Amino acid sequence: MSAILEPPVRSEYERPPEPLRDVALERPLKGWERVWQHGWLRKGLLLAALALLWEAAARWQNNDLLLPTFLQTMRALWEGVASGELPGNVATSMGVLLQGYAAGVALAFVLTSLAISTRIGRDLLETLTSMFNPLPAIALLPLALLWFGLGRFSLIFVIVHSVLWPLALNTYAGFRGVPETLRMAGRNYGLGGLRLVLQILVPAALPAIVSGLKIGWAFAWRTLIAAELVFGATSGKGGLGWYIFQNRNELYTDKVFAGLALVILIGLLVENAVFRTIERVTVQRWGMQR
Amino acid sequence: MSAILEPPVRSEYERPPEPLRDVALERPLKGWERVWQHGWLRKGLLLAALALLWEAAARWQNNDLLLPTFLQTMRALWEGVASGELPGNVATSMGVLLQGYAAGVALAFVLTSLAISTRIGRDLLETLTSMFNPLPAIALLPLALLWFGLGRFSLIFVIVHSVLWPLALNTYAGFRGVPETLRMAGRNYGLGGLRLVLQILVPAALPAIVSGLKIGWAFAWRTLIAAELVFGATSGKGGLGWYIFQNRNELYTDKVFAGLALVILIGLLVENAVFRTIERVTVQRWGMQR
Amino acid sequence: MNTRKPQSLQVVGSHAGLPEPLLQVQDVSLEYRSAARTVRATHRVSFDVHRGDRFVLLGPSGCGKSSLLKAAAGFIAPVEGRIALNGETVSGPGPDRVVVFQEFDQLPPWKTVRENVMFPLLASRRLGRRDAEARALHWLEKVGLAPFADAYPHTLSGGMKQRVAIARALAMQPEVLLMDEPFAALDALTRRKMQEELQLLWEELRFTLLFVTHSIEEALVVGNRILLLSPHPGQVRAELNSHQFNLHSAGSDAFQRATQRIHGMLFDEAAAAPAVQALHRSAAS
Amino acid sequence: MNTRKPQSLQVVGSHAGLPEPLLQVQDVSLEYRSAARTVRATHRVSFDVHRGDRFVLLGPSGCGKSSLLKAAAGFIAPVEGRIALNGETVSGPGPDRVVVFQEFDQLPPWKTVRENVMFPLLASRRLGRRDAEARALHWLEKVGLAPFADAYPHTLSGGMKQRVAIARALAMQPEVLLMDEPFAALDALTRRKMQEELQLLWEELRFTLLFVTHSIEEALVVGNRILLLSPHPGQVRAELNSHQFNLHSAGSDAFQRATQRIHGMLFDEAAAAPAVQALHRSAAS
Amino acid sequence: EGKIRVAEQFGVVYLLLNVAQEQKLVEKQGRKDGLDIQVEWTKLSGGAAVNDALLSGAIDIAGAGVGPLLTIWDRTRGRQNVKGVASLGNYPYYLVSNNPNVKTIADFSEKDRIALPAVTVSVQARILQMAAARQFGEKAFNRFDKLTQAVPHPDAAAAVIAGGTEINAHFGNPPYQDQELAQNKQAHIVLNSYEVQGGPSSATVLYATEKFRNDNPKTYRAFTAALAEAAQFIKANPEAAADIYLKINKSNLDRALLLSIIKSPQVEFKVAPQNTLGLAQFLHRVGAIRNKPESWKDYFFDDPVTAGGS
Ligand SMILES: Nc1ncnc2c1ncn2[C@@H]1O[C@H](COP(=O)(O)OP(=O)(O)OP(=O)(O)O)[C@@H](O)[C@H]1O
Ligand SMILES: Nc1ncnc2c1ncn2[C@@H]1O[C@H](COP(=O)(O)OP(=O)(O)OP(=O)(O)O)[C@@H](O)[C@H]1O
Ligand SMILES: [Mg+2]
Ligand SMILES: [Mg+2]
Repeated sequence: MSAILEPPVRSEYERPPEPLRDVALERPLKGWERVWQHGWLRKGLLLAALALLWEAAARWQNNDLLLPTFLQTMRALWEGVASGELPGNVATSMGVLLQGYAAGVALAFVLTSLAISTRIGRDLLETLTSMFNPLPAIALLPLALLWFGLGRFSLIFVIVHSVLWPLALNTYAGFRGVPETLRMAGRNYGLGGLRLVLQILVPAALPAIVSGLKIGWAFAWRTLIAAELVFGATSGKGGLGWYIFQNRNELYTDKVFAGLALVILIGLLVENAVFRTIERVTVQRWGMQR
Repeated sequence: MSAILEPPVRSEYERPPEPLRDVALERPLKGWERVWQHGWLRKGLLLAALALLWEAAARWQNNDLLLPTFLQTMRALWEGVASGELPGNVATSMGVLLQGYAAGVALAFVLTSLAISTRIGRDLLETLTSMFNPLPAIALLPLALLWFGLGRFSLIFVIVHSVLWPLALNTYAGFRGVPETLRMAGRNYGLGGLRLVLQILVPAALPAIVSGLKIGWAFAWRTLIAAELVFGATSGKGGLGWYIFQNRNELYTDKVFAGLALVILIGLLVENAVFRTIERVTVQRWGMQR
Repeated sequence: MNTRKPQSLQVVGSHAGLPEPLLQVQDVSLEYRSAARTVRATHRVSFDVHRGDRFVLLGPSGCGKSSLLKAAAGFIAPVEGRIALNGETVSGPGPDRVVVFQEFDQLPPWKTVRENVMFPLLASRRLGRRDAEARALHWLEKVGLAPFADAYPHTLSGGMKQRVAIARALAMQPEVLLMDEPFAALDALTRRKMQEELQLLWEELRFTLLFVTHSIEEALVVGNRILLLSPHPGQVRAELNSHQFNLHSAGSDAFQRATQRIHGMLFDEAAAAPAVQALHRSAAS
Repeated sequence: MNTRKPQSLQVVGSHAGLPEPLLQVQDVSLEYRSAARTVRATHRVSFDVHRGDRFVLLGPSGCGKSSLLKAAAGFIAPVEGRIALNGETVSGPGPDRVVVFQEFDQLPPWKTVRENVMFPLLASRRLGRRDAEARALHWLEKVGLAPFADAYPHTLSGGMKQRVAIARALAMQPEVLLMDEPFAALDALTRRKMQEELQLLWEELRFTLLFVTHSIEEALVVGNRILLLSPHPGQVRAELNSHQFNLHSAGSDAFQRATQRIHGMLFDEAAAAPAVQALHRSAAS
Repeated sequence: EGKIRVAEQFGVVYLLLNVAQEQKLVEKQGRKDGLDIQVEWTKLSGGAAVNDALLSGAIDIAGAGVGPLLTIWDRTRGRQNVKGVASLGNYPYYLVSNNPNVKTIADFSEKDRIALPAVTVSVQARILQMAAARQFGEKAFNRFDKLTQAVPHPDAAAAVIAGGTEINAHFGNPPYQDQELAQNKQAHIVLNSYEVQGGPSSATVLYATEKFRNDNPKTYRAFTAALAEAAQFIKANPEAAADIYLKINKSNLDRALLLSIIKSPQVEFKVAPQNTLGLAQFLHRVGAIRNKPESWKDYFFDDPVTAGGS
């Protein structure tokens, strides 16, 4: 063996164990690190950039009946909010939306729980989802009319339709991806049926469920706005969708965009206040998602 | 120590190792086990039950302008297919749909790849998704018209809108949930950037991506049908959405349902022929999903 | 210290005069099925575990130890043969047989270390929240993780995760405890401490232990009876006594001889020659 | 057989006359940050790994061995101090330092066993597909998994998974090999066989090995130099030579003495007394 | 010059355009002027989509109700200056109910629901408001608004024909109103738009931007001439017109019903707008449009073919 390839023999040494003095083993993060981590600043800058882009594009197009500028939209938004018209509409829409969303989430939970525990439930979920998920809400309108009549129940029906399937799909995929060992650990402690679902499957599949909830939320809005405009409004007592539709018909495009901007704002608010918080205190804290 | 609590001392024994003769260590599953596993039978029965339910409900309602029976619908479907009218419409829709879907998938891929590799990309994805995802397609119509004019590009634009966000959301959540060890293994072999995404993140996040693809597919259909109905037909060349709309206008409810049934059938076909197959040869085979 | 010589070998164990065993495994074959093929993990394995036994499954990697343990826990149904607990066929898992799995991901990541240890106590409705918490802290202390009671599993090292799983199982004080290589990820001292704790708990509660290990020494030290399995697919190679050894016998001649003998039985003598020689030498030195 | 006595201890190692080390770890502190708090894993650890070293990190569970290995691999950046490879600060991972992780989930589940072993060879563009396949089969043979070449990882036992990871790393024939308790899940014979294969490969290629273990015996057998770490947060306790021991020294007196000495240094003498006594006894028997 | 893109919506009220398309009348009129005109016909649904298309320059001529024309005229005044090109004829709108207790609008009660294409803003809703204003005083113009409900025509028609839903009245347009009357014996007319507007009046109109008209005078002229010719053709050959409708729209509509609509004495095919100022001024009074129209010529281009409008 050549000398070069043989690692050198060094002398041994020993260090007496000594207590740590000069560092805290655990120290809280500094203030600004926290702020930067939350990223309000970064997202705020991004939003400002997008607003600028919008303003520029709209000025360049110079066709404010089709694309009003950011500032015009904000003015219309401000007037709408100040006059109390928009808040009223938002409240109406929100009420229906939350009911539909809650019902959709509950139904998705029932369906996926069935699917995870029985074979026929699984077939049912897979079949129903692939059948009904591609159906547009307008297709359900006659049925809704027939079964629920006019008004909020029909709206809730179509919202459930748009929340249920994507959420069920995602939740079910999440359930199926739960590591076998975790599932076994739960069953080992005597958990089964609903308790297994609630105490093991749901938390373990939470990343998938949360993105299902986000998608469901977004599609509930989309559907609500489209549906309110088709048959949601009785005598002007409509929600945000109705507000948008009416102003669009009357070519008050700035108000249309104000309505849409409100949808965007609510979307941002819910994303950051609700979903981000859920993620932060759950999956991120648990190390299940970066 | 009491005698009862002490386990008995038994005699030792030894068995000479002997070769296995009477069993094959690995044997293929029996034919019927395979068939039952595929579950065509079970799903077929389920579909038959649903059809029966429909027929019964429709007969009981006895209001075929709002809800035709299953048999009436099948007759209309058969006539539509035989006359070549439906296949033509489906072909038109499918062309646009596939283009929009492909574009949406590609864009989602780009966005999430950016998001996973840079902090600003991540902020961008989160912000854009929570802003645009809740916007209904009609909100984009004026912009689509302004930028793309009438015709297929505007349709593709709104389809992209409905595929991109949910798919990006799911893919991104999937990427973030990839186990740290796997990610480190990939980086250890010199993978980075796009290669890391393609060779580690995409396969590891495949369950989430596939359910994103399913949701995207379904919402592409929903949007296409709703949008075709607004965009109608140029020079008489409409798609399935237009077919449904026109027959609805003429109160041929059985044809409307025939069109919808076709959407359902295509949904079932794609689910079982495409998505199930993808799942079977990937995530299920790899033991990532039950 | 107990160092009497192993009894002479018999070809088949006799049941004459023995009490009814707690866990009976009779001619059990286990198989894994996938869409395309079936893999046999163990082939016609039989053994009896009596009340109070510290029964060890020992065999080379991939011989089906974990599979047997999972079958006894009720997670895998045998394709052949029968597993009975207290005379009744095992039909599913339950909190009467607490399992420590081999995998590191057996801790729900959404529960802190403390909550993880409390979890089975609460889930099986064995204790109230306060008592469960006290019991959890007691056992976390024993495995040296009290300072990490509020940490989440993903912030622990491999060995720490495994210690949480051990604490969780011991806290349950089950009648039957099934452990799958629980100490594999632990350093010598921690491992020894764990073995001692297990021993102490057994002396106090006299539960029945089914213990999987790949270490001959650990098998001899922990168990009172050892089932040797042949390589894949696992078949019974021998069943031996080891009640004569305990935590302090590690260096004794009898211990060394037993080690060699098991080594010879487990691994084909010819192939294993150098390793066995090395052991011979170390025993003789 | 090499059984010369360990050299007398010095309090601090001297660098005089030594060649430039391959891997330099200087006053490295490692920390894990979460949203709310920061945990220090190691505190001002320094050591030098020379070309051709089989350098062992030894310490109790949770002392930061894995963290140090990951830092050397470039996955964790030190908050204090510097890690240099060939004189250049380590800034990220790369295929020049192949890692075997401690976790079982390091195998991409979507690749068969064979593809898993081929993966880094192809990913790092080191070999073509045909050569990679041949090399993979060669190493799968060595770890005894040739019959499972086409199986997917989820159908393997814990020890088998770990062997795939070992085969994958060895097939890379890297200049620097980083292994984190690679043999913990293996039975005695398989473990020994793996140690032998590692030894043979080292003799052939003279790569540099950084090896984490919790077993004192394994440290002495595998390594030529051992870094002892104190419990959490890891600090350097001592650095010792072990080039005098090899796979066949297991039973020798010098080996037993070295074992005891390390044991004493690692664990507070008083607390560890019974264990050490047991070892004394076994060594004396 | 030489290219024109026309957008229509669904329904019998666009028959004039269908005839012009089928008979290639625009091309024919263009050739008279020595111009080869390329015509592109597009179907859109909904006044909003039509307006968007027009304003974005995706189409040149838009077809919609009188209401949307007045709105877009009001909003684009001083900018794009959208104005009416021609009328597509006079059609009556019926408010049909299948509730035997409702004979006149005064009989509507809390339990009744009137379906409209869009609450408060559609032409039907405006006419209902005009009727209410006339019967119960200007201040009570929105008296029935709370009974109205936005439902697309076909669904509303299906509901009125089949019964069994809350919707028991529909202020629709042809052919739905005629189908309702034909297929449900209970269905009867409660209100006729002609009564409210004081005689036959234009229902559907075409409009364009000033820029298009100025840039393409010849094409524009050819188009309006073609419309006039189409009106003549329908008056002369109602049967042929019905067949053209069925063919162009690939429609399955009952031919006899269609023919009865075309031949109905209430329906008149003419290009000059008729009786639109009343509605326009009402819209101004209730604040729907800001500019007060003094004459129909404010919101129609002044062309020979539309001369004599009102
Ligand atoms: N989920 C599975 N699907 C298919 N085959 C499996 C599965 N788990 C284990 N096997 C096969 O069963 C055999 C026994 O596996 P088992 O996990 O019981 O081994 P083991 O004795 O615990 O090994 P180790 O000591 O390495 O953990 C192995 O050959 C393995 O290939
Ligand atoms: N991802 C992490 N986040 C936060 N803390 C961590 C993380 N990983 C490890 N730690 C902490 O760092 C310390 C050292 O962990 P490390 O995994 O390096 O230990 P180890 O020496 O490899 O132990 P073992 O032998 O048990 O594997 C532990 O106290 C642990 O709590
Ligand atoms: Mg195992
Ligand atoms: Mg470690």
